[in-house]
Amino acid sequence: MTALSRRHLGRWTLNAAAMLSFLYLSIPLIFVTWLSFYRQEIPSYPPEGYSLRWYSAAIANERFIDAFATSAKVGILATIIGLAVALPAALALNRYRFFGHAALGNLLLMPLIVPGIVLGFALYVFQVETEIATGLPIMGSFGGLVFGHVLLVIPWTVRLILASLAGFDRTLEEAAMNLGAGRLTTFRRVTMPSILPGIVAGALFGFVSSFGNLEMSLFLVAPGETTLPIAILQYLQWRIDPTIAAISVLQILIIAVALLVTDRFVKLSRVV
Amino acid sequence: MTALSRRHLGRWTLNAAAMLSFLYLSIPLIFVTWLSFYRQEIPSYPPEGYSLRWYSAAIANERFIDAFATSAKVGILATIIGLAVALPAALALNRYRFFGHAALGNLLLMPLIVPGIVLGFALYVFQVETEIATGLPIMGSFGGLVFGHVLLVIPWTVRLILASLAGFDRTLEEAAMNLGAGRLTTFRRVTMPSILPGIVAGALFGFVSSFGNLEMSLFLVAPGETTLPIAILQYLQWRIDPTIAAISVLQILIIAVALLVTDRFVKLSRVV
Amino acid sequence: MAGLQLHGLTKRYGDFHATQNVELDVKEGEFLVLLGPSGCGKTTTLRMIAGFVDPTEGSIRIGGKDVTLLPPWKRNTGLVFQNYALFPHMTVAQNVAFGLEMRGVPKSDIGPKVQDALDLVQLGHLAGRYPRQMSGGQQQRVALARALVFRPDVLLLDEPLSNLDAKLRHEVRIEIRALQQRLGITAVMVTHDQEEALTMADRLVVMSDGQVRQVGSQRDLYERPASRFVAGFVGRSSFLEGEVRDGRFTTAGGLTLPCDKPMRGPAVIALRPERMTVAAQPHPGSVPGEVEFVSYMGGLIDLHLRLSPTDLVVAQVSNREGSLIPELGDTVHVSWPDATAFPASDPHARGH
Amino acid sequence: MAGLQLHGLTKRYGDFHATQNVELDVKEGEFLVLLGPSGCGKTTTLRMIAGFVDPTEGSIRIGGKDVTLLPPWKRNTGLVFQNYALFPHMTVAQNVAFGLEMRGVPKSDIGPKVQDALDLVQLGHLAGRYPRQMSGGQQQRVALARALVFRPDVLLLDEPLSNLDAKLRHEVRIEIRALQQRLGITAVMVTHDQEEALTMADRLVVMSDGQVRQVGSQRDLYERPASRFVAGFVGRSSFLEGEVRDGRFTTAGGLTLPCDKPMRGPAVIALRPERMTVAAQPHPGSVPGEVEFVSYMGGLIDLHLRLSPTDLVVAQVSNREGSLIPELGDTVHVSWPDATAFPASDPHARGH
Repeated sequence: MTALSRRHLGRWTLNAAAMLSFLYLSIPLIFVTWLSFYRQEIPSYPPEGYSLRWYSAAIANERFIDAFATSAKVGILATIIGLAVALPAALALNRYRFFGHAALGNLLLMPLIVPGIVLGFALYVFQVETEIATGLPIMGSFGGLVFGHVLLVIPWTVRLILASLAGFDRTLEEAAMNLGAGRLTTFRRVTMPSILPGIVAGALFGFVSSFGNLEMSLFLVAPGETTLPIAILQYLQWRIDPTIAAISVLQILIIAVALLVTDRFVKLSRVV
Repeated sequence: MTALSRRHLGRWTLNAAAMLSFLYLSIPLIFVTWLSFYRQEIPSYPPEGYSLRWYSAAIANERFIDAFATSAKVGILATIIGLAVALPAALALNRYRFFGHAALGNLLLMPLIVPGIVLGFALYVFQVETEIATGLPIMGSFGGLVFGHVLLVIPWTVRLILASLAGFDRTLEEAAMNLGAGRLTTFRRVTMPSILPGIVAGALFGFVSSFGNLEMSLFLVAPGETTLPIAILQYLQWRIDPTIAAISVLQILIIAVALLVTDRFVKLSRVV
Repeated sequence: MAGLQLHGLTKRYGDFHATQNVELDVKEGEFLVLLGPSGCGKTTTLRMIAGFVDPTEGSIRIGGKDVTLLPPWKRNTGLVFQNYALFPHMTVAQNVAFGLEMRGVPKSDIGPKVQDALDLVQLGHLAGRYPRQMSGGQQQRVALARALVFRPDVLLLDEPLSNLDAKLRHEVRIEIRALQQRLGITAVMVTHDQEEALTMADRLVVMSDGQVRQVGSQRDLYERPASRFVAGFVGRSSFLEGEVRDGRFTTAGGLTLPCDKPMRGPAVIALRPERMTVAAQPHPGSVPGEVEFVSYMGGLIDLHLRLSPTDLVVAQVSNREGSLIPELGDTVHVSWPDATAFPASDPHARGH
Repeated sequence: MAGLQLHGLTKRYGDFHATQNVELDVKEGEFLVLLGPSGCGKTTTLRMIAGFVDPTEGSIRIGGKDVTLLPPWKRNTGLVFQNYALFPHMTVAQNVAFGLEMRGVPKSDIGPKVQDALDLVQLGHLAGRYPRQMSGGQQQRVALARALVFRPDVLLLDEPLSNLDAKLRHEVRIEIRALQQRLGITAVMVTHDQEEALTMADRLVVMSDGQVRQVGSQRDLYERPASRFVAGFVGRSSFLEGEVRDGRFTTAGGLTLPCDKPMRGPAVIALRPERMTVAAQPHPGSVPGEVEFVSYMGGLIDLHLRLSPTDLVVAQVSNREGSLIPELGDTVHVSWPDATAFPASDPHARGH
């Protein structure tokens, strides 16, 4: 075997592994998409034919529409509050060393690391105790739900803003000040445009992780009001038909479009 | 106001924001820990006294012990399989440009982006259809559960190995070859030690996200066998007492220790 | 355009003095260069002038006005950064316009002023480009245009050439110098590259350990270095170490030279390679030496000459037709005009 | 130790020739330097010798043995990388031992050999350090020790000094050269820095656009540049552009000089700044010029002289006592010895 063919062998082995993981990751998406176009109700093989009826069923289902609206509202509010906290926090973490600096850095990984059910239960306990202690109606309130979801948004936003701050050259701020810009103008005209990719990506990922969250919402929603993941779970307890597949495909599509649009303005691969 | 005091004002505002987000993130952890030491059964305020009884109850509960063992087994197996696929895939992604390169990059974000319930349902559909088509007993099998969890591990491992490969200077490989090392020796002696941080961090995060997963397991576990998150959910449907708080604290402690130990050898902040 | 005065400028970080009692008076239209090794305090001094570092003590006056307590954006200085620090999300024209916008110049005036500034650095045709689409040399010129467009009182240059390759560096330093002279602007440059400093400055300030060691023209520093440190840092020097006693200088290697300096005890003699005379035959005042290394540098040749087991000097000879080009191992005879002798104890002690 | 022969070495990437038909014969113990601007193919050539790039055509022989098809680890070359490429997770001693381990040297022999190699570069006392704990200059020496410890047939140096600061670069190049001469090892170095190349090489190879333009000693390249490109790239040159007709050279600016070269038509004359004679008074063959820029460089002064509206030359004069130091705006008279003239059409055309 020559040096050349040996080099090619290594290349093919590695590429095959990449393709395998590609397949692995896309298989569930392929199958759920396939099922959503089935004509029959029972997921059997081979399918009896194809139709769009489950998409109509999904869109016509008022419970799903309401749940979708609730999830979107919670996600947007949580993202806005999360950004308002995360932006100055990320700036502080990037610029100053203070007491608890390292602890905060580790805490940022917490919602990625602590099992969702533990996090949900912990938040539930906090809200119960606060309600008992203060007498305020927190449990099952919309505000309580949003408060919980902010917890999911903060780590994404802080981490992604931090990542773009790490690539930001602070002499640019000095240049702006030297040219006559005060602190706020400098932030608005120079710092902000440079870290916008991180802010956008953080908001996007924060929103998506709030939107898709099941475990925390399970503990915090009021009996009447449900988020989309809970609505899906409830539907599945009752019956399994391709409606859920159609709902899933729609969600994946919306998220994918959001990702692609964001990626046009902000190279996600640079910050995530 | 002088320039100096103005500078300090900005600094204090930012640090206060950082402290606020610190508090925000740690509040649930503080409350769940507090509850776990309550003497009484009902989470009321103020507590009647403190004891370790719920820790004894948690450790004595055989369902939790079994579920813990199942979660650990699934997590370890999924991590090993995930690493075996991810390492060559990451090398291929880092070194070669091929058809589908960008698609694979985006697909890696999928399990972070697609709501867990959608992912679980999609996997469920895949396994049902495969079982119908092949007649093999896949649904509810241990193998089927591990297969699903590998999906959670791959993105973490590939992404973190990719991150450490990005910081790896490939001229080091050329130096090794120039000094007489063949391809495999070069990988073992030079490449591997340099990307070990990414491998360890990827395995850790992959394992943890498998260990804490609820949504996917909900669809895939057999009726008799449960993972820890499912056991917790089932327990909570029956009664709410501080046992779950104790279980939660134990889990958080185990994960925190794993993080700190890993951090001693591998600076997580560099790769995550 | 204005003069610049630094008075007793000191910056302390805990026990560490970044600069210590720096006194400088830069005249209107003068090009002053701060020269020194890294960590000598030259950059801290520049950053205090720009307002990024608050002095612990002392004052800064620009055009007669005390600016010590003003924030950077209220001082009218134009700073060219080492890495250029161009705003990546703005075009070249927007970068240059930034300083004018901040000064509230009417929109209709900004366009022509930006164009003039870009024409000045010969980049008028690239106004619409983004910095990343330009070469290092072009970015450097944009940074210069951006710092000049609003007619700053003082132009500050922080190692402005260190990111350019050698060939370009030669060209750009001539361009910057010519531009500064044409505009008659007061300029302060920081550099660790003595060739750059010597080429560009009206007057040089040599610093080390936060202190000003010597201020003067190129000729002052080269002909009359104030201390052994300056002799070694500005221009090249070979040093012979030994002792002065009874009008003679004796090195550890046994070399004995006449020395009529008013000093005694351990001393160091500094020799300039370009001032050495090398000949094949002994001549008045010459010392024999063996050629240890020959380094051909275009029109000039460096000879490393071993005068005794411990005494090594470098002599530069020109490579013209007919000049002597010794080979490795040859013995040659070298002499030099009156050289400065410094006390050996302190690198900053005054020489004779 | 062994010689190295490159025969018709060509590397094509699609339509692009990274190197084209490179022929070189490096003698045993010779220090050969490949010099050229970036992208000229010098690094590709070095990487083909080391085995990291497969040549499209041609062959490489080391010590008489054809190694063209061998992978890098089966060629006995020692490569010093531009960024040093020290293994960060190994100590200095482990780094240096790596090449010996790979060659199956018994464990008991490795220790002493590593120590010898580190002593050679004066780092014997730092064997236990990690690369990140060392300065750039020290890392550079470790890289050298690592490449030399297993007695390679050829030492390859890829811009080994480009990450060091100017002062250190001067020292290290003398050290490397001395070490190479002491060990008598065959060496090939790549650089874009002509001063470095001129100081270190036994023989130089000037490349551009993947082709060898001239091979020769420092003196060959300086005195007899083969083309306008070489005259501009090796040493400094001022160029006068014009036309040769009837034994006269006339520039666009109206300057007329005698020219007895056997050529006609558009031509370029290359002048070395160090070969110019500058005087206050007219002298035989002299041309008047106005001093446009004076650049003081220690013992030497560069004068930019405007001979006509379009003709500018640089003359270097020495700054000794008694020499003429003109001021800006003075008119001086400059002459030069017989200069080489090149056809204007092609920068690689042979001159006369």
